[in-house]
Amino acid sequence: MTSSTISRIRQSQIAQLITSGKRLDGRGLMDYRPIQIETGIIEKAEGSARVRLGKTEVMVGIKIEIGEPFSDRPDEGVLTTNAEFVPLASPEFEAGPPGEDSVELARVVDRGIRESKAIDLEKLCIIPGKKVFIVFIDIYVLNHDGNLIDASALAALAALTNTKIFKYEVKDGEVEIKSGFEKLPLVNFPVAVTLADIGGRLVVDPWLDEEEVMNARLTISFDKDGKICAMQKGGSGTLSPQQIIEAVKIAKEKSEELRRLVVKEG
Amino acid sequence: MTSSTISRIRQSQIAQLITSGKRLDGRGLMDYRPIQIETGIIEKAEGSARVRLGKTEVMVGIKIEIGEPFSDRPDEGVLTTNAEFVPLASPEFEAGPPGEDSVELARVVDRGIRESKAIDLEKLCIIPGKKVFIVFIDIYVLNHDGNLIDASALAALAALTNTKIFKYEVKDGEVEIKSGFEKLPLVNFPVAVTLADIGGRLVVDPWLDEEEVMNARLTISFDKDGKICAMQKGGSGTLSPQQIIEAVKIAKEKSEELRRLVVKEG
Amino acid sequence: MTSSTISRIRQSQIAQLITSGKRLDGRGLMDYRPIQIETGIIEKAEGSARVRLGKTEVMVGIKIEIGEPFSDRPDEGVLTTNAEFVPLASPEFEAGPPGEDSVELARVVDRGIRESKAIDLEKLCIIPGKKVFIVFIDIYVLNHDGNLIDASALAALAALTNTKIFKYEVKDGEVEIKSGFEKLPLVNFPVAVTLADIGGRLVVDPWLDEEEVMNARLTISFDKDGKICAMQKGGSGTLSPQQIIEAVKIAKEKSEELRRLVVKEG
Amino acid sequence: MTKEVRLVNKKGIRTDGRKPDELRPIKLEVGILSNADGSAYIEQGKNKILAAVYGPREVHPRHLALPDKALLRCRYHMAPFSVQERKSPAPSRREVELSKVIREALEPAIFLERFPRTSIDLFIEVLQADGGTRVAGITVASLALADAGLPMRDLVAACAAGKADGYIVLDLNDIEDKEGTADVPVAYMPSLNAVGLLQMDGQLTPEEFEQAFNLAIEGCKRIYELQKQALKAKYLAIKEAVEEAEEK
Amino acid sequence: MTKEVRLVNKKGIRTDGRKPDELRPIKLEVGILSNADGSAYIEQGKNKILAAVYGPREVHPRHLALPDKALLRCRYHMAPFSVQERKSPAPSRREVELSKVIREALEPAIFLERFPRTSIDLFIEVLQADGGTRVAGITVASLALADAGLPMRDLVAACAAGKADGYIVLDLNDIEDKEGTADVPVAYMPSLNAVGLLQMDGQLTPEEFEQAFNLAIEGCKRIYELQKQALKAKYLAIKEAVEEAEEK
Amino acid sequence: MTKEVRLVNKKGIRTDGRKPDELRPIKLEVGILSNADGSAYIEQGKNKILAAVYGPREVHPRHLALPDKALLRCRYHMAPFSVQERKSPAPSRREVELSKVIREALEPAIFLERFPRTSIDLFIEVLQADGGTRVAGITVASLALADAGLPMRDLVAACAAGKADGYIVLDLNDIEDKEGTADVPVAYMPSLNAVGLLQMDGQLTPEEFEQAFNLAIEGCKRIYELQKQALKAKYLAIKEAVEEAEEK
Repeated sequence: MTSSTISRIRQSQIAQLITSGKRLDGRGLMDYRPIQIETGIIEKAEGSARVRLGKTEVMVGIKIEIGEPFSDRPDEGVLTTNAEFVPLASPEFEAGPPGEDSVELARVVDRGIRESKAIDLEKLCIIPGKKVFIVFIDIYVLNHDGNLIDASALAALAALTNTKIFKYEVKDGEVEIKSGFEKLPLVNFPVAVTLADIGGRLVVDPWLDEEEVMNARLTISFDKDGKICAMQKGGSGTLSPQQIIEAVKIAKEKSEELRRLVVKEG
Repeated sequence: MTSSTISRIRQSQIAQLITSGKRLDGRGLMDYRPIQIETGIIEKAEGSARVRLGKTEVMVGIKIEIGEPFSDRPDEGVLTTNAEFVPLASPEFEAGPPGEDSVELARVVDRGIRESKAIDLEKLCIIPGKKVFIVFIDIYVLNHDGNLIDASALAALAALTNTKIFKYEVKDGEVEIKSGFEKLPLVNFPVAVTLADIGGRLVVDPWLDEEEVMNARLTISFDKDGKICAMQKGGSGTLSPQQIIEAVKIAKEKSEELRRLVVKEG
Repeated sequence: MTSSTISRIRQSQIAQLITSGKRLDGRGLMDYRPIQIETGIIEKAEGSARVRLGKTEVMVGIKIEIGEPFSDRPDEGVLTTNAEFVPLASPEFEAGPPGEDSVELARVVDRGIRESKAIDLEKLCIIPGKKVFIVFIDIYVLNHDGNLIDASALAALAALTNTKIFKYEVKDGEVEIKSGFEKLPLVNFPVAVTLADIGGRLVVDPWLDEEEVMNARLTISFDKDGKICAMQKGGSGTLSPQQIIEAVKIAKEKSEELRRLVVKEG
Repeated sequence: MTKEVRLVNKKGIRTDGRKPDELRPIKLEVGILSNADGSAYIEQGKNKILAAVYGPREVHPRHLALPDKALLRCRYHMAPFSVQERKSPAPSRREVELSKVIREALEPAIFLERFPRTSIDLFIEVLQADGGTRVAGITVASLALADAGLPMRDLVAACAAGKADGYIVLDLNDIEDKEGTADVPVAYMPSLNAVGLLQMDGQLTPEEFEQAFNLAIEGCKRIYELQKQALKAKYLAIKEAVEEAEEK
Repeated sequence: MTKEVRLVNKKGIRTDGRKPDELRPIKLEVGILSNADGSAYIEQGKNKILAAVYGPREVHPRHLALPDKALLRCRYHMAPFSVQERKSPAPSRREVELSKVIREALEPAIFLERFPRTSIDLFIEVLQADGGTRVAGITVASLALADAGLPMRDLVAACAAGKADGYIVLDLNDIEDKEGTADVPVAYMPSLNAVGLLQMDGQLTPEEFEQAFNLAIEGCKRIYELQKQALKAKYLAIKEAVEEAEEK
Repeated sequence: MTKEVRLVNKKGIRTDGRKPDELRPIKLEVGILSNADGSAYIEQGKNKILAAVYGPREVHPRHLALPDKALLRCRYHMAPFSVQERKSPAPSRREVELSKVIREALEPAIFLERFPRTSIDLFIEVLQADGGTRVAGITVASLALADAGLPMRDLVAACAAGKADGYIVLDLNDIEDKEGTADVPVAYMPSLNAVGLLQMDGQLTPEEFEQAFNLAIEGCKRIYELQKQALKAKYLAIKEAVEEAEEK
């Protein structure tokens, strides 16, 4: 992602337009690209969703398994988030163990879900200290055209709203799977909003070419009550304190728009 | 193996000879190289064999350990096959984790044994769902001069015929090893036969120089009852449907010859 | 470490001086560099020490955890020694899994402790066959200026003298941690002494520039009773039998000096 | 094979309602990812598989480049959520083997010699697995290669046949694959009459094998027609888009 | 957060005796490792962290070299004995992420364009962790970069603020980090008024965030003064040593 | 050492019938693998070990090449089936260490400076382990190097001595290695009077060490004679084969 795959001319064009309040793809500075959300597309997964954000395309699958709790949280289920930059998504992606960009993506999405307490993990305890549900959130990037964080956070939330857990009974310390499903106890709805500083101005939802030009980005996740639950500055540049305060205000508003796309009573 | 270590001249020589029904090393198209089989050479292994197929040399060691069954097969032992291309066997082999060629070799040999149900895995169950015997088949290539699959399958079969399992008793859910051994419950005798298409003609048992010239290869494993239990086409060329049907006929006959080298009442 | 980071001229200067009984840094052939030992510097570790040997600086941290014993030693605690050549210690060190030099370092230090039976491992058994204490000795090289083995062995010994284990009770097969600590049962005090052959003469405690010039090195570990408990020849040259016998005599004497720095009643 | 599962009923009908020689419903789409040089998507039964091609492009690392032809690389990979029990994202031995045999099935279809010193990188991602992913993967990969504009000797169509409950059946689904008697995946180039992939596991007499093999070839031919339709549909769509643009 | 832990008492005093807006005791040392081109050491509360810089030097492997500036690489790493439960020496996902955000916080401070085709390698080793290691790591790394003689736009000072028991508090310690409501680590270059690192986890209203963020900036400014003192002390020591040497 | 095991009986006879200063039966074969440039095989007690040499050849990766001499690389490796409990094929830390000390024992024997910019790759495969594999590995590797036609200063003979049940014993077998008091493996070049490998573990007084060390050197000298015989046998065989060929 460090290599400049777009020309210098195009770069300065993008930056210049933005200083005059316009974007190369015609959007306003505060506009997201068109968003399409589909859920339940992978029948074998306990939950799934695909989000298209412009040409960026991300799939999230949720798998639920029975495993052991962490020793310091014996009566809580376990949440684990993983992101794969599969090489079909971009000429820049390579097969192999996750690099720093996919680790960061997974951890930022995870943080939004975890810190907003979106999943009631105590309800995922089966036998305290022994057996709990493990929720695997697998983020699968299918086409990378910028702003993977917002697309992935949205896909993760959509997939979680759509997740079912098999019913079970505990008999003599053994777990028996029963037929039928229950909904995942999802109690909060975190949404991530990313802004980029390009030439000193903030824009939301940077696409790939803008990411190559941007100075820095800031992701802010809001929960359903309008509280911030995660933030992440990225990129090799800096932001001013004033920009950060402004970004919080913009992101709060945008997060509500995004949440309404997934949750009816946002 | 993709690098041409033999000259173009030699390559065309090999191919031309074959079209006239001859081979550079004097064999007929349907002749195997001389085969030597020794068993029981590694006293510390539960079973072992060394096969020399011309200059190709393969050793197989069998280790038996107690472990857990797969959750979907609680009352069966576990079979696991691994192949090491140790770097002393060829200038082309490198130390490190198994590459695609050794993974393919292990899996093709494994498939022949598994699909012919050669080992009665149910007899390897000790305590259902808890403890079973794990059979490790380790293929160790010592000198690579072509047709590793047939040599390895033969060495694996010879080593299995020679494998003993320690006696045991179950007391209060614990396994106690007793003195003495029993034979591994081996109930079928799969044998692999590999043919190569060189210049449109089929030959059996290609040696290394022929493998570099060949268009494609086809391995067919037969069990003791004359049933096919595994097939694998290899190489970057193609075969015609007619060649495939012909290959099956040849391989059936050859498999019986090979089996007689290992099993008396083949 | 194979690359010559010092000039040929300096190399021959070092070697020539030594043949005339002198060293470039002013030391006598049988002198160690100044040694500084601090213990208990990492409060979160069960034991810790930092050793400065001239400009060489090594830290050792001891962590104690509860785990399973080895199946062939069901009533003994487990000792495990690891060495990290963290890249801040030398321009030659690289991040990544341990290379052969750090594996050798860890194993030589480990051998001295293990073979002298320094830790009474039987006292670290909690429930035979089920639960024992695992002692992790982590060697952390902070600045590499030669003779890492002696510095690390000394730091490990100092850290072990300083190690405490939490008290516990076994109730119904479960281990309960109680407040308070006991001393690690340390019953021997092994010390390593390394000599280098430079130009046919033996010197103790080679620094980095001498290590680049040396023919070979020999490390000899002595326990508190004057018995040898580990030896390791290193380097791509050879030693004569006479040198080896001489080295043992020198090392015995030096080991007593070193031990007195750590243990009062050495 | 521990439990008795009935795969074909007395009327010769399979668990999903098909006759023995019937393919599952197949949906093919070409050119669906914007970054890849070529891409395609297949649904075959509940299989959902994406393929993408990058190249011909510079080879990394460079010493792998071949002087006389393009280097074809292939990665067959399953998403963690594509199967019942979550799959670790690290490549399994099965994925390593399938990547190899798929590459060997497709290599003879491409004029690699026209692009020396380059690489053609093919990625197959199984989003949902339902039996027969390797053959569906070849079918869709072949379309992605064509979509990338690579000159090809023929399209590669792939299909499995096998044996279940005594019947020779076409295009095995997940349960037939796991509980059936044998599985014979085949990749075939109809206009060249050439087989690029052939594997088998299970137990078949030589006669049964011949039957199953011929049925698989027949399946390949039917899939080949679907592949050609999908490519035509794509290029018709492009043509229309271009013409519309010109009219404006 | 399963147990109720009291982090700030009725008098507004924290578990370690500090007031809400008070920093922990900080000790800084510059130039303490002989092999590195630059190095520094920090103690902040019970945090004990070393940083070392090698470079500008030749890049390995060479193809990573950048034509127009130095390549800054950063490794944040925790010693196995630095935390309560032994940490495996292999880098965790947390360490991978922190290495990235720390690099991105320091990169804008260095005139990298003056050293094209070289690498500057920064290593941060946490010897003991006590909450806030990433910000303490940036503070000490910034000194190591300066000690290496690299031309810098400004020193980078870093500090966290957060919320615990309803209070907005500065410089969270280990228990406040784990049991508190929110944590906002910030890296800041005072003379440029520029924020290079900003993260947050927990729950804060926008108003609370603004308070915490401003407090963190205030903390950075105080730490900045300590950084400058530490550098001065180092250079005074050198000056004295040189003068002494000259007198002899 | 938890159980009492009697290693030397009252008559001074060891568990395998040997006297304290007696070697195990040794069988050596030279030139037994067709692909390697040099190869050899040893049986010593129940040890069964193969060694093969490739080179001097081009170094991969190239940046490892040395300007003034050949790069000697050595891999000591145990087959999974060579020991009682199956060994994972991935190299253990023990194997990493032994590969290093074996290389350092053999390096001084070869005129590496005659082959600058090349590599000499030595592979030792333990097919069955029975105590003393590192020394038997050096003995057989030395023959493989000679078989590869590499110019050598001397053959390297290797042997261990140690202490068991109060006796200083030569050439420890598996049980003596595990249950004995001490083990001293030595590699020695007799005509140069030079020790290339020396390790020790266990407990020995300096006097006992000297005894054991001298006994090991004595063992090396006897093995050296066997090595020379094996090489002669090989070259006699070749000579005969050549002469026979000429007669025809």
